[in-house]
Amino acid sequence: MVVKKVKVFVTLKESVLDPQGKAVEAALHQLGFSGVKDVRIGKYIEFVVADGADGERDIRAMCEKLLANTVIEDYRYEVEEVVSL
Amino acid sequence: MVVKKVKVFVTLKESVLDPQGKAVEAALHQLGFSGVKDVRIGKYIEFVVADGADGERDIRAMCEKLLANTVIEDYRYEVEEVVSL
Amino acid sequence: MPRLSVEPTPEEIFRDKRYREMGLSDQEYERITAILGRKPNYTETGLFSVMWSEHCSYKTSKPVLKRFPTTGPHVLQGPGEGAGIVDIGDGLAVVFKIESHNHPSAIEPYQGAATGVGGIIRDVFSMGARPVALLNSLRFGPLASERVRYLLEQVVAGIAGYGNCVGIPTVGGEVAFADCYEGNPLVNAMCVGLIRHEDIQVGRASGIGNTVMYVGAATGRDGIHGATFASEELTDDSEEKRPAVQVGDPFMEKLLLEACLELVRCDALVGMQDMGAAGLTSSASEMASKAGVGIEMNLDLVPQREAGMTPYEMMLSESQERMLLVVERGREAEVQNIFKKWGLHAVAVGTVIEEKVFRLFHKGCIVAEVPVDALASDAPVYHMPSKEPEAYRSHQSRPSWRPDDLDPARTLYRLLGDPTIASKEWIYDQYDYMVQTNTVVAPGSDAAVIRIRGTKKALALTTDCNANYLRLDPEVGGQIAVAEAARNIICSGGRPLAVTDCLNFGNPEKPEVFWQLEKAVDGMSAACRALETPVVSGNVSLYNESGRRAIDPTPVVGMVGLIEAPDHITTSRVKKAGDVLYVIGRARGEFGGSALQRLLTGDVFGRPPRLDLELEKKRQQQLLEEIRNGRIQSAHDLSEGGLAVALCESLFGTGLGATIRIQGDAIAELFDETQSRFLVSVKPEEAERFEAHVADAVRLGEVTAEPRLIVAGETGAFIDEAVDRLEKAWKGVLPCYMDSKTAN
Amino acid sequence: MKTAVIVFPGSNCDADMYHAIRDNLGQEAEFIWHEEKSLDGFDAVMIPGGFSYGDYLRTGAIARFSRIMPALVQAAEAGKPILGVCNGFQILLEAGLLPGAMLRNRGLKFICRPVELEVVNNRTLFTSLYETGETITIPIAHGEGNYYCDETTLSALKAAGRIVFKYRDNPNGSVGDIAGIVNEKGNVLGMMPHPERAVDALLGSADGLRLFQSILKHWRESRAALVR
Ligand SMILES: Nc1ncnc2c1ncn2[C@@H]1O[C@H](COP(=O)(O)OP(=O)(O)O)[C@@H](O)[C@H]1O
Ligand SMILES: [Mg+2]
Repeated sequence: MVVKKVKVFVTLKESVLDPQGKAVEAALHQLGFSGVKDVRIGKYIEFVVADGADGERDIRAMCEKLLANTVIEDYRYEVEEVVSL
Repeated sequence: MVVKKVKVFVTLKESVLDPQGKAVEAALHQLGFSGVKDVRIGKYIEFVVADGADGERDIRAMCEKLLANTVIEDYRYEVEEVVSL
Repeated sequence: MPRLSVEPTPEEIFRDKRYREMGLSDQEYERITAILGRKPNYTETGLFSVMWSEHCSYKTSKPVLKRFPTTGPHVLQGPGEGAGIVDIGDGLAVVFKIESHNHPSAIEPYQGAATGVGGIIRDVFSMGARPVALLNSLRFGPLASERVRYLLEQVVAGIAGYGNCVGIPTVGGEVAFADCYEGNPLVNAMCVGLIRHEDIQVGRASGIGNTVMYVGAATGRDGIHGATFASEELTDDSEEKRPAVQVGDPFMEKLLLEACLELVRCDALVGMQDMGAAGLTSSASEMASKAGVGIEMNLDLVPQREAGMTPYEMMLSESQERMLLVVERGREAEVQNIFKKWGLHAVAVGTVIEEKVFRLFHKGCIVAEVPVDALASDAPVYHMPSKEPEAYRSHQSRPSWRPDDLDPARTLYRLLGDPTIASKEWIYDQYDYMVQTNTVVAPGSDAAVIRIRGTKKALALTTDCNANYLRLDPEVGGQIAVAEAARNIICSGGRPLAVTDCLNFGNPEKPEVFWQLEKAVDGMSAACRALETPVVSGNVSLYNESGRRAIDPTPVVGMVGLIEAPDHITTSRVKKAGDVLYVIGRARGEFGGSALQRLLTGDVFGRPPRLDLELEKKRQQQLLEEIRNGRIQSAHDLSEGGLAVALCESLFGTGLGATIRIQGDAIAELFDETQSRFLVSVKPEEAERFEAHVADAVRLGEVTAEPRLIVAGETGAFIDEAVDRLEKAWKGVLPCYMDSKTAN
Repeated sequence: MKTAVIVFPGSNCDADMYHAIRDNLGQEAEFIWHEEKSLDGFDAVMIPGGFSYGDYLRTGAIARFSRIMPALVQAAEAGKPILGVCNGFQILLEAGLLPGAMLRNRGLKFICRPVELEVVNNRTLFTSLYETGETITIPIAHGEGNYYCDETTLSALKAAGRIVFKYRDNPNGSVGDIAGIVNEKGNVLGMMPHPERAVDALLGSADGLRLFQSILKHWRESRAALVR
């Protein structure tokens, strides 16, 4: 059977302050990695879907409805590989 | 100046329970996306570093020390693009 | 990921002594062969190894635990079940237990602490009780270490993450910092529940032919051999040996909790037990053994999270949020319906059988068959050699220590800056201590107080242990731990009811450590008898060592008290200017094991303070009577740091001050740690009657509207400080350590 | 007044809300399981705090797809008072009944403590028994109460008097110190602090009780108006 592996990346919109990213950035500096900047923390969601006609549309719908909150987040996805099991 | 954009993906190890993934999978099914399975939720971290000699080693160190909890998480990263500002 | 490694045959297990890597000794292996009349296979060896581990069998601590007093007119359930139960009248009972999760927390502090909380909650609701409060007792190395700060931060986050989500308020606890815990932190969690007498459940598998059902999370390969891991010292390769770390799912726990409490009211339920250490193995074999029956289980039916799990893996997994039920045959559907509402599946996995064996099937074959009692009740018991340590001798013979001249004000600031004494607000602010809206006294006083809805009563809850004293003299230290817990209950207006204890010690195979265990238990037992607080539940955590260094003996005492009426509820904070301050009991100049000694010398040595249990009891009773008579405005026991620290704690947050005059040896009065002392404030119009009743009370001075602490001795004032400056120093300690860094 | 307290899997302040209404306000309350489809017959709806669906993915994200939600939207449109507290507020945001979103607290830690709030607007059905500008003490208990909305929304909220409560000393980083907002119509209030935890002086504060009393007063008045 052919399935798709979907990878979704959800990140805070640029205009939204990312308190976690800021904390991690400060911690990295403290650890001596002083060259690091613009740290942003988001979500990485992986799943598998049975290959179907509506693939892309479904994935977008999942993101819009549930996986991302478009008030504060952007998302993008990759349908990276088609594996057969 | 040349900088690197780093993208780190942190995921739970395979044998480690992912309660979030399970809850999201159930929710997706309820929304009618019944073909979805194996949902796993991880972190996606982006940052920028000044291009330096020790780039790769530093990134690995950051992941090991801070970005991932290697007791339960795996990580991988991409140094995706070299941008000049 | 399917594992390809082939299990060794019974012959190989014997020949290559493979049982040793599971923690079984040669003698134990021989005993198993004798019981079975053959060599055990791999799965069976695994079953024995976990069930005979110290963590499950208490094989070395059992003889010592027998010394605890465990009965009393109000005890409904003593040690041996998921949790102890004590009657509190009105048809209600309080259910409680404490448990350690030390080793998991050393490896993965967030999940280790979280799953510790999850486990103790299940112990309580598996009895049929609704959990109403959580407490915890924590020990870490010095905060100067970055690793220690990381551990503290993550442990607290883990406790918060779990308890907050399940919706049980974390209302109290204690934290101390000392070198001996650097490589081996202690994370003990206590849960308290309420139950109506008729709802009490026991973990029994009665009724031949009844159905064994599995509910909750699916079984994964996590935590395999966790019980064995908990029964060994932490070494450098602990990281490697570590079983796959268990991740807690508090949401699942909440669903399980609600479903199980609904199930308790359904009479199809025969018995219920949570799958804690040694998961399916211990829950099934213990339930069968207690009921004098056997259990057959078909492992193909066990919900599995990963593909290709072997019987060994399933039986030894310690995946969280799972329960085992025994249900009347034919009524499985009723049970399933209850769980379905909560989105959970209850799956029939086995049957209660007459023959007292534990028999497991997998893919049509019998994969294990062992007598249930051999696993559960008949595990070996060891009487370990015990030897008085050198160090004890030398502490006993040391001349008593007292500080040279010191500046009292400066000393007070330094004591307030000791992380063990400093405000724990940074910690408890992260705990939802108010959910369920019963928390009358939140963290920050002596004991926490929660009201019992529908009655006039309230519960006072505390955990205590000053290991500095135990290090010098485990017997006296053990007594003090119990007495101090009782003082905290008394100061809150409650009558101490009973104790749950968590015995955190080093490797008991060392005669000196075993001696400490014996002595501590003797001391605790004596105090429990004197104060009429039987031990109704508890937990033992041995092998707390790293780098061959054992922790100080740390038997944490969790105590529950009953407050009869809302107006008995008392806090440690002073209430009103003009109230009279008293200290009950005079200082005897005892500095051994004190916070001051540690501060000034960097060590503790000599003899700890003496404890006179008669006197303790008398003062506790008198104080409680005075509280009930409505004469006491505030009450606070003197503990670490002595009277000076207690005065500060009673003033902080009130906007008030105090002016007091010390008679006699001011340094001893202010800073020593003589036992059985209390700081109280009394309404002026009641002062005379109070003095008449409490003969040991010494008038100190009074509460003032001006927020200054003024302490004068016979030769003039030697502390004159603004209370808010003192408070800032005390409050700033943990934030200063913790918020300046931030890893992860 | 008959009040529905909606229960989601993972709600954990449902009983607290229920008791506040029954024992302290003295009105009828009933738990409504998230799989129900109707809220008919209820005069007000409470969405309690807790961790619906474990707060997995995002707070409130999964709960907003519950079966009860269409009925909730209907009740909102019908002008019934709806109060979402903490997780309830988060659910209202995810469901789009209120604007904005929640971020993690600025300090990244869960915070539980009583805080001082300013009553910014007492001309709502939820706050009529407070004074505008009054300071009240109500506990918070959340890890993600850092309210966010864009500039335009913020100005609109301000202009329309829809910011109902503000923190005196912002604990979590919320935009404009916002602790609670109402919808345009004024009948849906979302707030992070827990008024149901402040209904009994024995537990530290009774300042939250007037919020429930305000709802009751509104209900009585509108019923009287109907009868007239
Ligand atoms: N780990 C903790 N969790 C919750 N509350 C804590 C914790 N540690 C300390 N506290 C609270 O802080 C207060 C002071 O603790 P402690 O110094 O141990 O008091 P005492 O000496 O009276 O036992 C108590 O109310 C206690 O419940
Ligand atoms: Mg105390």
